[in-house]
Amino acid sequence: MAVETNQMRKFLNDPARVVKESLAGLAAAHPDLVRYDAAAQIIVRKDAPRRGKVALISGGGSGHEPLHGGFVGHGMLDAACPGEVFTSPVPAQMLAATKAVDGGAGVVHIVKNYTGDVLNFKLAAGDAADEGIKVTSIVIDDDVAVQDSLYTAGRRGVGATVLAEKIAGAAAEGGADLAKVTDTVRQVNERSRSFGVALSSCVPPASGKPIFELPEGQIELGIGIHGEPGRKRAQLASASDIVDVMVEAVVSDLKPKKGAKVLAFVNGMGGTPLLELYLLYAEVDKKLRAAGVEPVRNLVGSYITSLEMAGASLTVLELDEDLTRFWDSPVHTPALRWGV
Amino acid sequence: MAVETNQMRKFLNDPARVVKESLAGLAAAHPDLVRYDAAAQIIVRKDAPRRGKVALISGGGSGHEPLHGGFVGHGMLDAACPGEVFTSPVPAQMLAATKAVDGGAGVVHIVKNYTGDVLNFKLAAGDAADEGIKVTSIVIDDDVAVQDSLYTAGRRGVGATVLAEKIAGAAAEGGADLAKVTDTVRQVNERSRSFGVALSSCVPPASGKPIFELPEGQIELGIGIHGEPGRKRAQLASASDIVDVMVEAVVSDLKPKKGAKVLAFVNGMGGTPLLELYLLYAEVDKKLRAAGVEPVRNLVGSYITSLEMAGASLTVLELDEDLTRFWDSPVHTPALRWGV
Amino acid sequence: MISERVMDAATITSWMREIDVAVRAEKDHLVQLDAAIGDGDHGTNMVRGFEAVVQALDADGGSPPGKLLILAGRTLVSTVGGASGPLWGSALRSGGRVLGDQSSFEGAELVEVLAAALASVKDLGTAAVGDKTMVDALEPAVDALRTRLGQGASLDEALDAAGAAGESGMRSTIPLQARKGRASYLGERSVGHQDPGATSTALILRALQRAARAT
Amino acid sequence: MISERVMDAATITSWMREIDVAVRAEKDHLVQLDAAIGDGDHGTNMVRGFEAVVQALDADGGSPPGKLLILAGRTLVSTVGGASGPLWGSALRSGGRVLGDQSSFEGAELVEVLAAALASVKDLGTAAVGDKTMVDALEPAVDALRTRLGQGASLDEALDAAGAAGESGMRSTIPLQARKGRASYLGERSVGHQDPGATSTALILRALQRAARAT
Ligand SMILES: Nc1ncnc2c1ncn2[C@@H]1O[C@H](COP(=O)(O)OP(=O)(O)O)[C@@H](O)[C@H]1O
Ligand SMILES: Nc1ncnc2c1ncn2[C@@H]1O[C@H](COP(=O)(O)OP(=O)(O)O)[C@@H](O)[C@H]1O
Ligand SMILES: [Mg+2]
Ligand SMILES: [Mg+2]
Ligand SMILES: [Mg+2]
Ligand SMILES: [Mg+2]
Repeated sequence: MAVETNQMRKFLNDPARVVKESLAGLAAAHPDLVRYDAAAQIIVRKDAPRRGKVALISGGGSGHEPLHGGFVGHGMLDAACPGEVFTSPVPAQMLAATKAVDGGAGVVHIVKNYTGDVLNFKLAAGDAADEGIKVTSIVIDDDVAVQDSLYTAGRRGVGATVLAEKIAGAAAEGGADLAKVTDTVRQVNERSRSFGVALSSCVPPASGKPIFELPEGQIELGIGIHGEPGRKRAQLASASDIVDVMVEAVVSDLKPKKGAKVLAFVNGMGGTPLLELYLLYAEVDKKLRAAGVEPVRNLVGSYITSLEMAGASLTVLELDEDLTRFWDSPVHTPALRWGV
Repeated sequence: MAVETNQMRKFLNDPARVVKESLAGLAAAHPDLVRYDAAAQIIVRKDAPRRGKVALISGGGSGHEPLHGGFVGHGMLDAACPGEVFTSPVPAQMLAATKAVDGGAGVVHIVKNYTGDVLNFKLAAGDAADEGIKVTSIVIDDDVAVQDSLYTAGRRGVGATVLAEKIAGAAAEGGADLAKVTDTVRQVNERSRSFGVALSSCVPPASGKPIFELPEGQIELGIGIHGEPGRKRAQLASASDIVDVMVEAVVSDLKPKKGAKVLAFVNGMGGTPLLELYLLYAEVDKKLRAAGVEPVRNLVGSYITSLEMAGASLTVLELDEDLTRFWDSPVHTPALRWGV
Repeated sequence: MISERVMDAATITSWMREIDVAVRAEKDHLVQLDAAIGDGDHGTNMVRGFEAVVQALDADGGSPPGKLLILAGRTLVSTVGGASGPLWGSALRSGGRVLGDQSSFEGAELVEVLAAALASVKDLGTAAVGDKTMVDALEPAVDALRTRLGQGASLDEALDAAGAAGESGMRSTIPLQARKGRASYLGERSVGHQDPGATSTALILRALQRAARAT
Repeated sequence: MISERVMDAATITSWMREIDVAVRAEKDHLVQLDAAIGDGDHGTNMVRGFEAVVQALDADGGSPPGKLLILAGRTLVSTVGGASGPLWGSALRSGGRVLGDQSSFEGAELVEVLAAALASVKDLGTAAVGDKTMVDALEPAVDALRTRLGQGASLDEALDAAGAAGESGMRSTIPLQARKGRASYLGERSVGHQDPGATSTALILRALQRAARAT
């Protein structure tokens, strides 16, 4: 029963069909929440379009699950456009998604800041405008590991994407208009900072090889979410020391108000057990308090991943009353659910 | 910032303190749901004991997170007793948990069928009886990979544990008495079967070495949840072929009624990305229907794991009206939440 | 002037076929280059795109060369994704627009086609020479083609010079620190690696030379 | 009879210390054996348990040997977990009960202690010789001790025979297919591996010989 193509510790049939088959499974598991438009390769909220509601869509390369397909549903995204693994989707997907969810109140594109995502969403927004749909686009760029936007493609969009989708999704569900929803995405992005580390790379199904090799006892600091190496490699340290680096990187850039209430998001990259993520959270909670901010909300789990990469990221969002209320609002998606 | 002890692609401070530090993190992240009794090393539902409510506790080795600590809360467990990684807890933990949650209506011990768990829970039940607490114990043994209980320690307890905790937890929350809650656990166990496969082993923090080495292109069939090798090793096949094996193993043993409504639980072992789990679910859904049963409920995700093992298991539970209603009832725990 | 060889729809089709063959042959190499400083998909992206382009052109019933370029560009945009999809897609569309409906074109017009393609890449991606992108291969190639044709070289000679300029531009990316695209996230760690997009661009330029020679 | 050497609380303390040293020295080996057919924690479990036993005995203020064994057993139960914790814990507790409050004991009573320990393991674990467990080492050792003492051997000679019988019982597990414990899940794949629990049992028996000799 061996197949030639499957020599890489992965459950798949044909590397070229991994994304499509997985999306079909997502829809089969959650028919009450989403439908899968296979021709357009998009995941659409079951009851879309909702007349008068501002719609949110996002998308990007696959391999970051549950992002984005797992966040389609009540109180979060109206559609997701998944590209091939680690490859941004094409404008046709975004246009199809935009048209599928537009309820007349406009559509917000949540775009992670990667050249591919930005360019493809830009072309799609142009196409959508040609069809008379009001579209706004917000680029998420919360990753403090990428320092200087003059000499780089700018900060990557990472953990804040999840928070923006949840929080702006709640605003939209609550009836906010296009300007308000757009501004909510922008606010979440502006008030969030992230930093990621990796203990291994990962194997994209198409190539079947790890993107890089990280010897045991080493850590990549300042990684993104594409299994790529980070800003620098160092000796693997204790969880406490690693969290020191993460908290310092995030807090020194965010510069939260003294005593600020924050949401602390400890995210797993896919191959890190929950046992370790909660151990990291214990350190994060302690060190954020020591840094003078108060984690009043948190999210711990693997929500924006790099396939089976071993690693974790910290995202800190400085909350205010509105953002807290939107965070607490009901959400019902395959991957995030409360209040319903 | 390197530490001598940390050479194994894991976030930790001291291998001997991994479990304790992780439990502290769980409690720090979910203070509204649980508290951590560090002296007894148990996770207890925040509002325990609840007068007049039958209480449920479970426990076992750590490394299976979110099981069991992540399932403590409204509508599920009242306490969890986590042992060291892959080592069953000691009777003192179970006794402390039993005393902490007893609301006078009795306590159900949900025990996975491993010699260590069974023996330690047996001693604990004796101790609890000595203290005048009504305790019933149900041993979960749903793993069809272990065939013959005359020549083995009997079937292992795997995926059905999660379902039993949820479903019996709902019964208890709804006011069922000790006999009814106990019987609900027993029913879930009797109507469930599981089968697991692995594409890699995992590294327990205490030893720092993989339990076994599985070359790429090979698969272990019939694994449990302790990173151990399975019943046999084979050439890695397509996801479709692997699911054929899983569905056949489970269905031929469960022998569900023609047209039976079932709950299909596709569980990740910790190191398998959601992308692949949903791809597996697509196959499972298709093949269960072809086998003449109807998956009317499902659960897809990493809920009973082996640290960062790459692998997956399938659990099928033949539902009836009661079990379906209990499954649908509200639950609010760190890892499973709906309806609240 | 010997450079006044005439190109037409068949040249475009043959160019796209040559690219398809070339990126397929170099797929693993492109993946490897992209794995070192990007995300390891550039080879797969280019193969997926040009496979679709060849299919689209095969299905086309006799459009003029400009329209074929536009069709190729649209196909890239709708199948590749990533950074390279919209960049090369827009490039070919812009290049195609230069030719309008004319059924054939000569060297001087080819310069305009490639110049428009380059302008489109720079406009969309805001990269300049030295940023360690495909622009480092494309811009010197366009310059070389224009210069050599202006000096009276044959089309083949000029395209050979363009190919060589593209390859040397490609190699010039090795010591550079990336300022655009994914590689820029690596900061100094991007130094010492050849840019995958510049590498595929060099392949695309050599494919053009072969296609024009075969016309 | 030379076997009438007298043992006391110091013998028990020294036995536990000897076990602590032995399982610490063999920890990695025990982990390796358990990784092959179990879950790789047996070495860690034994070390954690006997470290705690030694600490508990150190803190004890002059209890008689039987009470020390009970304390040791209770400590194992409350620190080890796994299968080996309750099994060895109950074993030592049952063994200790045989000695009641007496302050010293002789060879014949040691046989009863070990026989009670064995009975407790078999009762709790329902394993018989041949199931590939610690019983395969413990049962022949108890038999050998009883037999040799009955034949008039010295305590040291008899304990040496018990140690040898434990070791040969340990080796006898290699060709067996496990029918108890985790290794039984492996079915035929358990064949060809030495049982970790039988291996630590052999260590425990040799530790007893050293402790008794030192008395
Ligand atoms: N802003 C840009 N301008 C021009 N070329 C770019 C730009 N960003 C990236 N590139 C080119 O794209 C190449 C990467 O393409 P590809 O791997 O297909 O897309 P992605 O980076 O989205 O995975 C880079 O090697 C570089 O040559
Ligand atoms: N039912 C049983 N009866 C006797 N000994 C057993 C039984 N089950 C397991 N054992 C012994 O326990 C040993 C394993 O102990 P250990 O690794 O500490 O616990 P666990 O199997 O829970 O991880 C086995 O090698 C075997 O000798
Ligand atoms: Mg990419
Ligand atoms: Mg164990
Ligand atoms: Mg790339
Ligand atoms: Mg063990």
